[in-house]
Amino acid sequence: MGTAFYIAAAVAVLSTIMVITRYNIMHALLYFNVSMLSVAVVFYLYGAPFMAALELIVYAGAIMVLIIFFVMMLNLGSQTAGEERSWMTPGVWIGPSVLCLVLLAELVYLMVQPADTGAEIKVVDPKEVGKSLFGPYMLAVELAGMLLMAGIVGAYHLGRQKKKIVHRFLENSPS
Amino acid sequence: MILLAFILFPLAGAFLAWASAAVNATLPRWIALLVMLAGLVLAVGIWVQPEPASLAGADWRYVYHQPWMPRFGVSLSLAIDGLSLLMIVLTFFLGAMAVLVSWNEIRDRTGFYYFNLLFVLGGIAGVFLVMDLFLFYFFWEVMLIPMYFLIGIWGHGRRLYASLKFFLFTQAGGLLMLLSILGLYFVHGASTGNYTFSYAELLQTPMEQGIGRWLMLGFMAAFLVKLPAFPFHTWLPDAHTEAPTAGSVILAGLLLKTGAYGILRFVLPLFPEACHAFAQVFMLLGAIGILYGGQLAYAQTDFKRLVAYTSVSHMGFVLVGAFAFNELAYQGVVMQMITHGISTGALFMIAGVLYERLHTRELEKMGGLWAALPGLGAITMVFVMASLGLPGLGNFIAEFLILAGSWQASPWITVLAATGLVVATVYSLRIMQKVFFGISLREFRLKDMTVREAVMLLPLVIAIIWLGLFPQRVIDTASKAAPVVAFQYKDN
Amino acid sequence: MEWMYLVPALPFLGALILILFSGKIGKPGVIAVGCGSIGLAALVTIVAGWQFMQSGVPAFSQHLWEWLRVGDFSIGVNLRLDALSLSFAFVITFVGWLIHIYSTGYMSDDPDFARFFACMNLFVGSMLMLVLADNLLLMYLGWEGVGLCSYLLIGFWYKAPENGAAARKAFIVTRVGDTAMAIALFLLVQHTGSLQLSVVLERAQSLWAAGDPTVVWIAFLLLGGAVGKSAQLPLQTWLPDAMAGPTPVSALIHAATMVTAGVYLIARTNVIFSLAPAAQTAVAITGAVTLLLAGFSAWVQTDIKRVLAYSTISQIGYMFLALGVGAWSAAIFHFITHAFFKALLFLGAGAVIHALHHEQDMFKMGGLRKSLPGVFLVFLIGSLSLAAIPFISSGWYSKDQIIWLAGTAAGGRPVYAFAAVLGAFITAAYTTRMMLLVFFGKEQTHVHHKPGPEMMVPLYVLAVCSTLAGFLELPHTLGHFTWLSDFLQPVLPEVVTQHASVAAEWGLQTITAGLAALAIYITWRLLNAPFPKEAGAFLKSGWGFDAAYDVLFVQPFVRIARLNRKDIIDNVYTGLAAITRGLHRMMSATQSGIIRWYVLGVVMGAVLILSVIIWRHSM
Amino acid sequence: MINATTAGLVLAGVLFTLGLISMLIRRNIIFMLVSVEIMLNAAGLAFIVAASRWGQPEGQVMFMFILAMAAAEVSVGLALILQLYHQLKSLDSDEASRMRG
Repeated sequence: MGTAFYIAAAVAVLSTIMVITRYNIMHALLYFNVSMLSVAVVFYLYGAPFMAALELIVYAGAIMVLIIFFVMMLNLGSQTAGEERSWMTPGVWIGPSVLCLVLLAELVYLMVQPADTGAEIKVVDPKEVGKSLFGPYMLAVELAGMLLMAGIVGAYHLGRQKKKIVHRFLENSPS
Repeated sequence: MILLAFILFPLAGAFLAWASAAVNATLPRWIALLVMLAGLVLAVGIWVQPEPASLAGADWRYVYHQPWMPRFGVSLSLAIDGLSLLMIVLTFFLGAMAVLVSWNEIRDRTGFYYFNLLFVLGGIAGVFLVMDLFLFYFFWEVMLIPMYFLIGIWGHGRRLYASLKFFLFTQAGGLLMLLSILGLYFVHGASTGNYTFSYAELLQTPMEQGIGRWLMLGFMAAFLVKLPAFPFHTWLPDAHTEAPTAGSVILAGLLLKTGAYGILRFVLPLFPEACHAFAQVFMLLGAIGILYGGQLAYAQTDFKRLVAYTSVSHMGFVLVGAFAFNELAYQGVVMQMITHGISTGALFMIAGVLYERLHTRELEKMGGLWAALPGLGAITMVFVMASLGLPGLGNFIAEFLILAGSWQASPWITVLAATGLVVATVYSLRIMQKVFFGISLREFRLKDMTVREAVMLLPLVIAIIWLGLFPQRVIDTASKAAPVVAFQYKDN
Repeated sequence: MEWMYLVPALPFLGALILILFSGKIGKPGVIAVGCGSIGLAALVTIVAGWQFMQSGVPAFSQHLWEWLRVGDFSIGVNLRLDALSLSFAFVITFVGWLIHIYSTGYMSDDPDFARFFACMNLFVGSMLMLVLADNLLLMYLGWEGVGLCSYLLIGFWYKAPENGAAARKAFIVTRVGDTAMAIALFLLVQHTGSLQLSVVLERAQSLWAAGDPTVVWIAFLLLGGAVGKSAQLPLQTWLPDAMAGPTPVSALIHAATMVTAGVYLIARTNVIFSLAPAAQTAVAITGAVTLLLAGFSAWVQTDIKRVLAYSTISQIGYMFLALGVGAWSAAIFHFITHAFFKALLFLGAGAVIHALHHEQDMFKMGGLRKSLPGVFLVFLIGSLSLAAIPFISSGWYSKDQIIWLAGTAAGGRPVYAFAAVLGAFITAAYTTRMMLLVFFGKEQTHVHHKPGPEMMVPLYVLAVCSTLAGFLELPHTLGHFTWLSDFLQPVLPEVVTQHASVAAEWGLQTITAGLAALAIYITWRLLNAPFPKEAGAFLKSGWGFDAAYDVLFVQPFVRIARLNRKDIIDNVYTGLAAITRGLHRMMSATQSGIIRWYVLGVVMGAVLILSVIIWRHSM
Repeated sequence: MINATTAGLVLAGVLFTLGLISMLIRRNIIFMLVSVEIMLNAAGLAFIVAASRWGQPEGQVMFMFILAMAAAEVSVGLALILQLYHQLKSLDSDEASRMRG
């Protein structure tokens, strides 16, 4: 494994740790973006350049930006930081952390166990991916499309705010 | 047809009473009383009638048979013999008393109350008459649910707790019995190819020893709970204490008897081998119940609770006698079923009468009532003495026959059970002392018995004395229904 | 004799009328019904007895109706008149009638006059049922019936809790004995298939050899019933407390009739006891020990009725001793004389108590010789009988016979005779003490009202009877007149004596009389001598039996009852319910709605599953 | 030296665990949403690693599905959070533990 992987991995882990320890949500989200970028590097190193690109575009680009705009819209940044700080006492986080670390230890133990030797990184062509997407996984793609459609409709429906809250000047209107 | 009338009278009367409440709130009680008296007249009519000569050799006096679901071997099959007849007479007799007891006690929702009362009685009559195990289970449940309402709606303080406990206990036992009924159905069907619930055909079911024992225990689970026998008795004090007076009378006088009846009618003839195998165990349970119930009765301070525990004690005798397998004990068991129904029912009525006057059931708050209520005191004395088994009253005949019979089966258990007579003396006399004797806490200005109370208590006094002096009539009636199969069974 | 059923029926009828119509007939009506029915019963008894004696048949029985029949086992409501039951029935009706008459005076102020007579009549009826029954089950009916009446009458003044306690004690203690007797009946049913007396006794002789374990068991269990009813060791403790009842009750039930039911039972079943020598010896020993223990207790009592109660226990001890040695008719003889003189003493004591406004403590009496001369006279006659003063008292004839036969009868032993003589000495001592304390010395309580004729006439009649009754039997030394034992011959076997001689009997009589005189002298001299306090208290409490039973039986039962008031078995079921409820609460606590808990659950599940996988993997 | 597949999977495991920890210790709903994203991302990484181990396209296909799902989830999730925020005036997830309108 190359140095590049280790650097990217270290950046990913560190930035994720920063994500989960920040009180200010904006900081956390920015760290999460960093984490995502370094994961994209890892993808690239594992012979999946197209996926790395998607990671950047969709995850780091679209999804994160959506959340960031959402937070900015509600204007939460510094306002909830104090609240977050008061919730985050050692009593709260030590127990779950230990439990999760046990889980991690078990996972790692199992991953290391088989000692698989003959493994080299094989590059998978995006073309292959495309072929199988629209070949055997056609149905799944269509389902994913429906999922996204449902997401859009759902988001629209749920996100539609009552008029009297948003448009205060229309409060007295009959509708 | 006459047999169907015994079941349909109360059931039809139940709906009629419910509907009539809309017209007048006092109408349901008259309907209920009339229905009960009509049934009583009918039943006594059959009883006093000499047995038809043509039936002299047959087991059943009347039989009614109508196929219902032939595909599953279920039929509407009713039959009456001496044992059933006695139980039916008792049912309608105590049923009439129960109506009289509730005359003024129940003031709200009278229509629904008498509906439930009559429905319970109809279910009980059904249990005593049906000769089809499927229907038997049906009526077993029919009498359970209205009783649940009677306790749960018109009961005293902890009525919900008591009614739920009653329901859970009996239901648990009943479900085990259902399993056994189905087991018997399939065992019989598998060995003979004839799948039927008919009692007469199931009688000669060949079965393996192990299966027979398990099926018997399933039946016994229901009957022991209902009886109630020693470790399963704890629902009874709560149910008795919290139930309205009529509910207690029916519980003690009739519902408990269905357990005893079930043992005599179903368990002994169907599973003679298994009964002999477990006889000692059940007799011991009965004897323990006698002593344990007596001890608890002595410890109580609530009148109805005390009487409830005496029921546990007295029904222990039934268990001892039923598994002694001889005619003496069998006749004693039948007598005990009747006399306990009368004497304990009467004690509950007296508790109700006292409650109407004093608004308490606490023995500690009574005392010295003889001066105020001499008539009631004398009647109470009769039933207290019946409860401790004074000769000349019916209970003595029952207990003597049971013990004399069980002595031949198991002397040591009989000695244990006979010790119960001493314990019975201890707790029975305590009732008199606490209620009627001793110092009165305040000047009671109470009315002695009203006419209605005299009308409902005096027949019971006469009945218990009649049973004590002239029991032969009952013995003759019951003798043919004895489960002879179980008596004659011999271990190989 | 055809009217024999009237003997028990009349008192029952009287009781029924008194219960149902007590409010309507008024006091004169109550007296008429109460005394009249018993008087008629006495009359019928005498007539029937006369006819019976004329007829010469050994036994006459009357079938009323079939009580119960199950298979081959059949019991009828049958009455049986023979010499034994006639003797008892005569005493019961006659003495009962006198006591009824007496009671009209004694109870005249009581508001519950009618209830008293109803219970008394019920008692007389039950007692007659007991002695006239021709089968053991009917006898058991009477046996329990008299127990009930005893309970009702001891607790007659129900307002005082201690009276109720005494009444319940009497019922419960005798019930212990009754249960033993019931078990004896079960054994008899099992082995002889019947409870008819004639059948049972006949079959017993063919079924069992002497000393057969079964028959010994039966005899011991019957003895259990007898000691309960007759207040013998070890069930004697109820009788002294039973004195809580009105005095006529004590006279009738707890002196003359009911307490001798045990004697009747053993005499009735003498065949069984003859077949069981061990049980018969036990009867004798019970009697001997009881008569001594009760005699000593009587010696230190302060309550006049308790003196008489212990004296009754002691005298019945004599009867048991007689039965135990095989002197059956001697026991019956003593029963008859005792019924007269003890009823006389109780009624006399009642007259004194009545006159002194319900004062029962002898130390608060005294000097009543002058103020109540009539009572003094009859009480003296009774006391002479009790103390067995030779020649002039009936008690001497009967007791002397027992003392003599205790040593010489078939089952007799010198030690029994010694105990009987010692008992006679104590009897004389406590009788003298009672007489001196009550009627002599200085007057301490003023006499309120003197007893009227309705009380005095029965006393005089009883006084005459308790003098004359002794002449039914005369000892060898005085002409050997044996009318009573001849009369009882068909029922009770003749007494077999061994190495007996008239000279020895003379000697024994002299010794007894001398000891009685000595006892009177000593008591007179040492009346107020100090007595060791602890010993006195111990004797007064009846040798600590009450305390022992309290610790052994009553306290444990009450303690268990107190501990187990809520039914521990119920805890199993409520425990089951509590476990279910607890599980429910635990389960529903996990459904908190807080997502993090759910995630935590998922994590824990994952950890668990992976642990299992790893564990399996490393195996 | 540890081989590539193992290294990648361990990295995925670490990231997943971190997301899980965050999920467990946060009460802010937006943080929880982010934690879910972290875990989804880690899962995607595992798929990519597996795809490169076997040289098969299926792993990457799965990643694309995950991506689509994450996008839908975030859009719906944010809309829900918006509603909750208006209802409860708070982002505390514990506030939403009762099923009350």
